[in-house]
Amino acid sequence: MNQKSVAKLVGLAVVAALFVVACGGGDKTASNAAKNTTTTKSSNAGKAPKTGPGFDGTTIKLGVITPQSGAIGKIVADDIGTPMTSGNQVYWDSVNANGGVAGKYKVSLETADSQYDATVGLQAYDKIKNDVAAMQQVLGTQVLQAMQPKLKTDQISAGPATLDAEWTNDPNLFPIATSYQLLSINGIDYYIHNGGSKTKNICVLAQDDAYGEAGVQGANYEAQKAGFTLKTVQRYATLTDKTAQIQALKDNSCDAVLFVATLADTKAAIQTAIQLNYTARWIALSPAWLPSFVASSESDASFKTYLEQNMWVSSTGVDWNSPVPGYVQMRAAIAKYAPTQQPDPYFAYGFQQARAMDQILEVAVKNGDLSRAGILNAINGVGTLKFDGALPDFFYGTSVATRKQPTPATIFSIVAGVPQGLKTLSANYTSAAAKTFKPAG
Amino acid sequence: MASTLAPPPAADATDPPNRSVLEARARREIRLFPTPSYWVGAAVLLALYLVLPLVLSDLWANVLVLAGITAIGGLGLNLLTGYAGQASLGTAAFVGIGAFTASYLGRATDVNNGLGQPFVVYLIAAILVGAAVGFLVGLPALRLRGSYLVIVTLGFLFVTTYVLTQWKTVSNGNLGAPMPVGVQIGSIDFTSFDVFGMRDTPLGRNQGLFYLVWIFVAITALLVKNIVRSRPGRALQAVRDRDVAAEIVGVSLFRYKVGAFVVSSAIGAMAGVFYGLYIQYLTPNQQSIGLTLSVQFLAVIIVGGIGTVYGTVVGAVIIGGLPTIINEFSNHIPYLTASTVSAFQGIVFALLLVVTLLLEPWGFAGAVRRFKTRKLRRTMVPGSAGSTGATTG
Amino acid sequence: MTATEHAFGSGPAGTPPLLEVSEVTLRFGGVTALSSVSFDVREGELFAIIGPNGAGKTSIFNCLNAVYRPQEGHIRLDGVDLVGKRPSTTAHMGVARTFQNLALFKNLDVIDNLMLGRHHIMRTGFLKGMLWVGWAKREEIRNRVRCDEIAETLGLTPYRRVPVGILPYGVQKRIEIGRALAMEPRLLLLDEPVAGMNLDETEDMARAICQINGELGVAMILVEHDMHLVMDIADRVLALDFGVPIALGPVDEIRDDPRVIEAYLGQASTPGPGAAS
Amino acid sequence: MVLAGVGVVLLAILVFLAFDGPQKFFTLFAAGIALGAVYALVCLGFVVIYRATGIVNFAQVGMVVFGAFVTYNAVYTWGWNFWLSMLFSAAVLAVIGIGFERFALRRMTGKPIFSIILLTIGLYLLLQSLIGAIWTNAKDTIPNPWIGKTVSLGSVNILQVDVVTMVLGAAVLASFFALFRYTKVGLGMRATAIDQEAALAQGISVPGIVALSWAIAGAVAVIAGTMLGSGATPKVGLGLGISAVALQALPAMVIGGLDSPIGAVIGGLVIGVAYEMAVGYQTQYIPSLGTSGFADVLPYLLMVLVLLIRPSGLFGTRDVQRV
Repeated sequence: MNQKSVAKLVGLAVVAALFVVACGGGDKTASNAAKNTTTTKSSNAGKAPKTGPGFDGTTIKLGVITPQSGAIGKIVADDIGTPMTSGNQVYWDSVNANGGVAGKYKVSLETADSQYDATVGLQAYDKIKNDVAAMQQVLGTQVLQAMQPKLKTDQISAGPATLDAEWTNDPNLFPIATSYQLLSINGIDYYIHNGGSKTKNICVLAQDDAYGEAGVQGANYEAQKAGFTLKTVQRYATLTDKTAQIQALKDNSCDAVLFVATLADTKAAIQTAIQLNYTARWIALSPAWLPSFVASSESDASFKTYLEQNMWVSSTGVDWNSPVPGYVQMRAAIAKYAPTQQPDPYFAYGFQQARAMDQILEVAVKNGDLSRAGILNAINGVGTLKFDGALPDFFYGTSVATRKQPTPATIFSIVAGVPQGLKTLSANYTSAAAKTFKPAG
Repeated sequence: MASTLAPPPAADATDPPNRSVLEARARREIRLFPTPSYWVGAAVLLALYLVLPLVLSDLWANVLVLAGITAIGGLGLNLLTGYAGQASLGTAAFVGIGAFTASYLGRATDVNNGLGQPFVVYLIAAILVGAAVGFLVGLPALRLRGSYLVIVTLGFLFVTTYVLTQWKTVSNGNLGAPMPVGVQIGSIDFTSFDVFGMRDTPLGRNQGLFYLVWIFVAITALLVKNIVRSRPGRALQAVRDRDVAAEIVGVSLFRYKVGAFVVSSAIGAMAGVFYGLYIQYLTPNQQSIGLTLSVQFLAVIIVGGIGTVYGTVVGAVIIGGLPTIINEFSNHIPYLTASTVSAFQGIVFALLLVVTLLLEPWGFAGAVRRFKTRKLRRTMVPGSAGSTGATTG
Repeated sequence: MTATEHAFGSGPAGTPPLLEVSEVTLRFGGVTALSSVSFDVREGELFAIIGPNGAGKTSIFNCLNAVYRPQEGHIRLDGVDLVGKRPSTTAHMGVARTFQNLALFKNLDVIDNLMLGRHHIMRTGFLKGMLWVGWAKREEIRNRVRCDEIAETLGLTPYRRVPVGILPYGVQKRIEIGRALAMEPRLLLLDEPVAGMNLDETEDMARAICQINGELGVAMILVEHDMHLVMDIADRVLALDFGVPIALGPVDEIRDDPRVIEAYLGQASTPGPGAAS
Repeated sequence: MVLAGVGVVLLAILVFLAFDGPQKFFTLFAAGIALGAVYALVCLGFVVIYRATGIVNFAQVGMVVFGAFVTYNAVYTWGWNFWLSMLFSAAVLAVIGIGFERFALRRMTGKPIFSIILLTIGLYLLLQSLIGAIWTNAKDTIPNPWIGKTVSLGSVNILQVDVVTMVLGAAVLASFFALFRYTKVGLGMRATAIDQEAALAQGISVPGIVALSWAIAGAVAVIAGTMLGSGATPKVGLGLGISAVALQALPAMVIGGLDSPIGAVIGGLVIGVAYEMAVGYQTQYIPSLGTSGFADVLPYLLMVLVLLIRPSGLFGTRDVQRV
């Protein structure tokens, strides 16, 4: 190849490049989103809602970013992600059977695998974002944190599948349930007024990460408001030996332990307590609980007994067989669309999360705008998210500033044989401290 | 072999080596683009660089941005491992160090006590911090070889995540820290790149980052290439091939082993800055900046080619693109369900690594070089058929 | 042999020696590898060290290169003690070496191996190298030309860009000499340069050694099994036996020294041309 | 000398802590020994391969996890007896080990050491990914005879499964000793470890020895993996937590000396005890080091300390540098 033809080729390439620049490809959705914002205000009710990515005028497509596979992702998927997504799906199946949102717009879910990894999660997001109007579910704190700036840019709303209090402050997110901090506050407070007292030794055993911090923050707040000091706060790195921490709890004669763990560590912690002959009132936050701990036949008998005798779970919601309308509806939907579904707290969460999305979409339809910006606006028009007793109602008001996190937690005891292994001790329990708690900005 | 040492000048039939002829040849040989085909290649790459972000979907732009970041870090690691022969599992640590330095300096002052500095400042700072830490890590390398060094760098990786987690001012501890948001150089905002007003709407963040990251891939590749084609690069390779002999010809092991760590760590930290910009929020733990990430970098240089510059970039694109390709085509691969995709990706990744090491230990570039050497040997060295191949060793 | 006369002429008695080794003792654990070895090498001299296997010849080279650190004694090059220095420093001070079993950088091509010989002469570091244009490029070209000249002298030009690992043994030997020459040494250490060579090759190599010594005036220490070669070209000889110096002096004296003869007859192989090491 | 000093200081710290609160101390000490036994078992597998080939074999980590799952499969899915399952798994992993050697590692002779190490990392990742593809729905523990059972030693309770681990660790060490000392094969293995070429010259079948070493490493990996999967301390159960524990054993191996079986066991115990002590006392005495995580890096810090004093570890053979 001689010099002349090389020069020709280079020239051609550059010309081609400039041509494409002028014609434009790339991120069309950003431009659509931008255009949509400008026209949102002029829309009015009654007419067909404005379309946008993920809404073609008949079907609303929602995204689910959840682990489906991966080294850690698989475990999270099996125990949490899969039942939660199934909860989303069963809810929408029942709504679609009645015509869909506002009786006419069917909803479909598009799931992308995050492998419980922020990098993969971002790619999952980029993969489906152009197809969806909003994110029904984003699971995993690190995955969601990496996604937050993009949600803002793309004007996409998302349902967080973790209970960090900070989600309340993000206008793109619509949390639905009591935060970890409040679960801690209420859990300890319930103990003080039911069997324990302020003079007992109250301690914390927490995972050393963001979730653990949230639990400890709540415990500190409750201690300050109720007027006692935490005897000791023990932390552990996930999947490490907990002998030293449990021994410390024992040495401090802790009567009650707020247990801020995930289900990966619950068994090891309790087995260590049994090994060290240590008995206390364990108040576990909901992520530490898995129904199969007491359901499966091969589980270790001493472990089961210990849980039944010593553990409470501070969570939200009610007994699986509760007569509240929210659960009646859920059980009916399960019977119809997922008859094999076992009672599962994460399924219930996913079901209610879809219910919240439904309420937001209804508002969007009423506003005549099912574009992303329209859905984002609808969050502020929903007023209060209502769950018919399945969860405490969540006051949203007109902006993130007016959102008020629900304060009640439900305290369960553990009973093998009942659905989810959970039996309500006190439904929707709210402590004095919980009413004044404000999540840090 | 015939007469070895310079025979008497009169007996020499050919012309004596003429200085200017030799000089011209030297000039030709050390050129970056010695033949026209290299220029064509460069032009094609330039065209691709300009065009790709305009036509790529967000997903593929994302994948290529990440591949570019891996290429930068991989270039640094290749200098250390491929050229200087010092195996390290610590690359992810430098990515973390770079990312958090950038975060602390670059995030806004009202976000976790950030310092709100511009891109150029936090980029340079991260490079300097990476170089300084690299110096400290390089010191033990003077005494440790092979397996020991691998384990010590693994330990360094764990220590780094620990220190970062404890240093709450910088990393915000367990909660993690947001990375700097905007990237502005002069008046160009790479997160919303408007191609000099030629489009009615600016490009997306992924596409903007593509332009930013890949220009740095090119700069890094050029700098690394310059190092390896000049005196320090030869010294590094000498250390790799025979360290005691290298020392005897005058190569200071201290300067070059530690130097390799310094340069490679600085480049790793630079990759970290871009990783931060890409991921936007980072928590200092094993999951985000751990062994998996380090192995990823090693895989890039193995698959692309140990001890080559362009191979590293090719390797980064292969390793970066493969999972997404598998994911995109997972519907067409029988027996592959949503829950086994990542296991399948893992198997393909591991097999790629193992098979490359077994069949083509010098990776993609090795295959290319093997082809070239075969030609070379045929023309240059008759009678050396029994000797070992150039690409083994 | 003209080289012999030349070498004698260039080292007038009275001037201080280039290299002065005094009372060097080297031990590994309980084994004494060198015991009180003393000798000196004058400017331009061709000095040889002989002795049976395990006599400690290579150990001396390793001490001169600061690879080993003798427990006792001094090694002075131009009055500067080499004991305790880094090996790379000895290169800077003008010591070059070829190895008994070859120590080339086999993944690099011939020119790069020669260029490594010029490492201590060149100045481009990481930063200048990174920037390339200007200084680094000029230095590179300048030294490359010099290496090409050396390659030409040694008949290595056809293999310039071939990785040395795939080249035949004899060529590799020459590359090693070329690398040592590229270092522009004042003292060249040759460790069995003709080991494994046939008669023709040996003669070529001998001619080369004399030429380097004679025309370039480089002082040399030659460690060699081939007694004929040593006797032909060396100026003075040190004979070692199990680390102990047994004789030191001009070739003629050593040839007839009874202790040397005994040490050599003590071992099975008779020294002679072409004796394999 | 320096090493003895460090040892005395560490011992003094232990004695001080023992008097500070005996109950806590001995509980932690017992946990540390239990943890150490697991590390020791993992390290013994590393050591066998290091002696035969001179590389740190990361594939061992994968073999440990994979071995646990194979045992699980036999016990849970096929309902086999626990010991029989473990034996079966040991056979499977021995075959995998020999396969790795025959089809992968053997082809790498003479390649740069980092390439070989990277190959073993590749094999580790391969095994780990295979687990994800094969056992998509595994339980969290291998059913075993000791679930929830403890034995009391004074006031200290020890899990029975930990006792079994310690006994198995001791048994493996003893059989290594017997093998190396009293059998011809063992003699060959020792010769190979010292100098492969010389061993070859003596008529020892080095390839055979290397293959055998891989088989042994596979079998030892199964013991480590199975006990971890059965809930031995640190109670990670059956899952990828096992590979995290196995990786944690690397510093123990360096501390003991890469080629010394007794070093592996002592290194393992040192790291195990140091780990538990760090978790138990660091937040109390040196709170500035953070709420957790220090214990995880302590093994590596100890390792660097030992390397500074003795570059070949406590019991390792010194590496001779050649020109």
